[in-house]
Amino acid sequence: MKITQKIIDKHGLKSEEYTNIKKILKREPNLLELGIFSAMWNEHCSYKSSRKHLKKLPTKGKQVIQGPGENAGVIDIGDDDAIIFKIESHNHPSYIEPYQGAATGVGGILRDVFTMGARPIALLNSIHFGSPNHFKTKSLLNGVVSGIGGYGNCIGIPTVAGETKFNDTYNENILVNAMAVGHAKKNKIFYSKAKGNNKSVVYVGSKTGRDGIHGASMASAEFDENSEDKKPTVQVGDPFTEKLLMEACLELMKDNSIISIQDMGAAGLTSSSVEMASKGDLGIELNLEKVPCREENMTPYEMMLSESQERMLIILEDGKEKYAKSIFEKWDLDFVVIGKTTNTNKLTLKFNSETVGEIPIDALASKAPIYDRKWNKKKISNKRIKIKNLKKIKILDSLIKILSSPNHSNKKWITNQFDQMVMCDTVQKSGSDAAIIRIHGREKAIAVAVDSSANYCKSHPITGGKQIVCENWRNLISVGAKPLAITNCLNFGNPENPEIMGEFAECLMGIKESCEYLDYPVVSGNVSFYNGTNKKNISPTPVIGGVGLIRQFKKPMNHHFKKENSIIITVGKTFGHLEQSALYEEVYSISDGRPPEVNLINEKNNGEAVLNIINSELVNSVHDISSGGILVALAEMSMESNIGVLINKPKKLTNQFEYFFGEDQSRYVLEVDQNNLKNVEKILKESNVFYENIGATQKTFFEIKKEIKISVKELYKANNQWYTNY
Amino acid sequence: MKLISEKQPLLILRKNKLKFSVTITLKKDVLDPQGKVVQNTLQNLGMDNLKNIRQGKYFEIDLDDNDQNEAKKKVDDMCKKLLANLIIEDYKVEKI
Amino acid sequence: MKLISEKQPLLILRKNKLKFSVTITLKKDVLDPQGKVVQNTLQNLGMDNLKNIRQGKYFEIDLDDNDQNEAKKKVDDMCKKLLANLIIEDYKVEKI
Amino acid sequence: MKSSVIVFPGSNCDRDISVALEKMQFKNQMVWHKESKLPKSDLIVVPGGFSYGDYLRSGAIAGKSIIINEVIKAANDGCLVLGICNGFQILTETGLLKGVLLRNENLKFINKDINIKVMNNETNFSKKYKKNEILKINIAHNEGNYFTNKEHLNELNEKNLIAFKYCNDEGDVNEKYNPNGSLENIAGIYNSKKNILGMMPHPERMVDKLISNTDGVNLFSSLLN
Ligand SMILES: Nc1ncnc2c1ncn2[C@@H]1O[C@H](COP(=O)(O)OP(=O)(O)O)[C@@H](O)[C@H]1O
Ligand SMILES: [Mg+2]
Repeated sequence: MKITQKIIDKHGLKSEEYTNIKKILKREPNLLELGIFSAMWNEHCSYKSSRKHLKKLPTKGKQVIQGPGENAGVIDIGDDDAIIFKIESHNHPSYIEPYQGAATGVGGILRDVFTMGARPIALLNSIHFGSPNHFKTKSLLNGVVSGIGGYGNCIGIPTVAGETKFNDTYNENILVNAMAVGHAKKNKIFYSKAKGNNKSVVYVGSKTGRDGIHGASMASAEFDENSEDKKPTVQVGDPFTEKLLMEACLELMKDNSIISIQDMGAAGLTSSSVEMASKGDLGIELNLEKVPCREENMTPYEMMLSESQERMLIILEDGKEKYAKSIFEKWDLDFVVIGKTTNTNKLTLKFNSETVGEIPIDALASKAPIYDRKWNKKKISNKRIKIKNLKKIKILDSLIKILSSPNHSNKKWITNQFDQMVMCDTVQKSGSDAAIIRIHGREKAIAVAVDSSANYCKSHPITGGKQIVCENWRNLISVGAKPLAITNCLNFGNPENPEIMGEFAECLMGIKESCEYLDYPVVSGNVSFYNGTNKKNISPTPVIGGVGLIRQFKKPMNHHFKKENSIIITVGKTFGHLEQSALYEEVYSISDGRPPEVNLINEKNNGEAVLNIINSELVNSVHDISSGGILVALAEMSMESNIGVLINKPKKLTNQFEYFFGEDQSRYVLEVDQNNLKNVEKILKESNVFYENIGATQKTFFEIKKEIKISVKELYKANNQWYTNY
Repeated sequence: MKLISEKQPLLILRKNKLKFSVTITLKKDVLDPQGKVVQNTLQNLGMDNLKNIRQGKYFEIDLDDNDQNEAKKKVDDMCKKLLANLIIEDYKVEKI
Repeated sequence: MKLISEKQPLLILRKNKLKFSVTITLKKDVLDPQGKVVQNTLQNLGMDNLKNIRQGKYFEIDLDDNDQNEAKKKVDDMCKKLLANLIIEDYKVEKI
Repeated sequence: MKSSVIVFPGSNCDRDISVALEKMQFKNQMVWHKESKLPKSDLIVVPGGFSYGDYLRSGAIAGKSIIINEVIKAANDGCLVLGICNGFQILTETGLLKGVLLRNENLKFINKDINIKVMNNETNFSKKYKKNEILKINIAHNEGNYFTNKEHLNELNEKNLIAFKYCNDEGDVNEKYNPNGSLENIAGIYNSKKNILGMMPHPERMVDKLISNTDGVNLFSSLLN
């Protein structure tokens, strides 16, 4: 087949890129080769727009065993235990087919984690939908939630935390990010780097079908009116087969048979084989007629680009084929030697002994294009919105309005659809600042949380980037964990647009600054560009997934008030920043103000002091203060336990709204027993931390002296009805 | 009921329950994990001649309507709006 | 292929793929929560004439067999052995 | 006390139940579904999970496995058999327990802690509980909506074969506290000889204070003697 301009366009390759391909090959590619280039040079695989900026992120630290570049990041949690984790997007497929898109998103990220030798122990997700009034939102929400649950529940890994947000910026492009966390032995970690010439390359797992051919290109193409035509690229997930694949791989990994292993994710067989060869500085030869196929008459092109799920590629030590095969057969999975490593540094594709394609490996990997895309600094508006100029409202009405909004409503409707307890190590389920998972059979545990803040990032990308890392850090601190490292999923619009590229570059600057200061390195991640439709891009939405360690696990720390008559302390200074806040957004529909400043010195100092207090067992409950300010934080603590509060009116600040709803950073609420108060204050003073004693817990009523009084039950009602009524 | 005309009393008076069946099947190249497992199980149970099974959905729908064509259109609409996911499924409506 | 007899070459030479459909429906007195929810959803979408929906399963089964009656019996057997739960479900086999 | 846990492809509470059994001092063995012999055991557990993906109908395909014939034989010989969640579904598919588990009424997977009431505390599975004791136990299922015919329902009631019913904190059994639409709030049943118990809630998730409570402990300790 002659390669025409139309074919090139269809493959999403720019004409410079095509010229470059011809130069590398010193000839015209055939269709198969063109397809392979298009998959590998695609944004999704090559990170061509983002790589330059990603390189600046801090990725090292004492706790890091493996940073970005492998299937997932690996950190050290002491003894001989390692935690392996990563987050990934599945935005575009989920918009087209929410159930299967979300399900296969979970399946994909799980493979990234168990490929490295980890048994997955927790799943998280970050899901963003358009306005609840948009006609598609309800079915997308339903489909995505049941898809995430459908996969995780079936495979038997608890889904323990996440975030769910609504904003009309996602009307035409929802976000579905899934994160998986696994546990492995430090000396039993598996990598994708091939080693040795003439080793068997083995295909295991499901058969190859015509699923998602060009899915990777789809994930990097903007939606337009014709996106409905891209339908057939959506894959159907098979969690049952994945469970078998996972058990089979983990069983084989007990032995020393595997040289390297790689899941077939985006761009399937192509990217997995190229990556293994590239990392090992080798070539690879595949006999495509041996690939197990689901459909008749599949072509080499289809086999190489299929994105059928639940498949892996393994390079085996000599003589291990029989043993390995017996394991996969036990689990009723395909196991076929489809090729071998070579020292030609080429990807050689044969079909019935005829060579049907040959491409130098480095052309697909290290020589893939990298762009230094133009980017513009964000113009920050100086507009100040003062509460004085706004129409009069009441504190209680505002609180109720926030608590009953979709973004702040209780998420039980969602989390009850996820099995959170399977594996019996979930010490703390969804609903708190972070979930806690015990390491099986040990006394230690990890804490996990995901966070994002598109509004903050939109109005001030650097501060927004800084803030989400800090918020995530704070959420882990709040449950008594020492934050160790993060993974990040960067959801942005079209990188060819300098404004969008600017948002990307600046958000990363912010992320970098926080990560460096907090010694909270990035060990894995994923970039999703081209989120948006018809030139309307989504707000920048980097999502941070963090993992922390609880070394000596005694009892879970959370934000549920435990007792009446304990003292309530806020840690960190309240200035009353409202310009970008839940109050403004939910009550006044203003969402373009500047986000609160992030002071990293205070962040670290306050956090470490709180962690110290938790570790000293001086506190009953802890909650970070985030969206909605002090009042929403207190309400959340009350609603979990039906214990009320009696709060004193602030003295110095004139404006109560600023005090109670302000979103200044680095703050926490602590519930402290009377008799621990002295010791807590001592730690706070010694650490130079600003704190205020603002009141006490009491029976059943949520009260600010001489200002509001309402029963906690009523707050609970307001907070728990949106989803069921939607 | 006020609109009954002399000419077609029967058509309207008869409580007009129309019944349709809808079968929904996965598109050809779409993976059918359920069908696959069912097929393996039956083969393991000794059903050798079995070549292929695909699983789908089935609905029986009762409508109160006078006009069969109209009604069929409505069922068609239901399929498009809710019952079938046209991205991965095909559907067929039949009067029963 | 050695066994082709003069009398019935066609029958054997023709690759004899027989195709059946199986529809499985819930018995009348069994609650159908899926159908009910689908029905409510459709009614909320404004489909007023809709009176009732029952959801079931559908299979398309390919057999390699020469004898259609024989084959149908086999499909029947599959239904009894696995596909349908006769406590709550009825099934129907058809040649397609 | 010797126990065997049957492992099907797709079982995923097999480890959880074996941890619980061992914690309670059972001598436990895992039995792979392709095996044709059961080790000698006093208790057979069919665990929760998604055997064969729950494709077709939950429990249907596991009900046709090789090992299940051995389970049926042992059960008929009076061996104690406990089916939890997917295990309950499998036992109904094999006919060891009557009735079926339909899709939850709200068509959603449900995971939460619910209250159940001990309806009969005179069996090998429940003698350590008090009559009408209220337990808080985790449920996690798509198909827990128990259904059976009238005659069988009468039998269940007359012969005291209902093991547990969903209720509220105070023990009220009421449609309002029925999480999945199950007939008469039934959460678990016995066969007529009371040597087989099928239940939707997960007692193995309730033996460790650190992650939940210990309301499941007495089920295992009842079995021990
Ligand atoms: N899609 C989801 N999946 C799992 N858990 C969720 C999901 N959405 C929200 N949650 C949980 O609900 C709780 C509240 O979420 P959020 O308000 O985002 O917490 P925070 O402000 O502490 O980050 C958290 O425990 C979170 O894990
Ligand atoms: Mg928080």
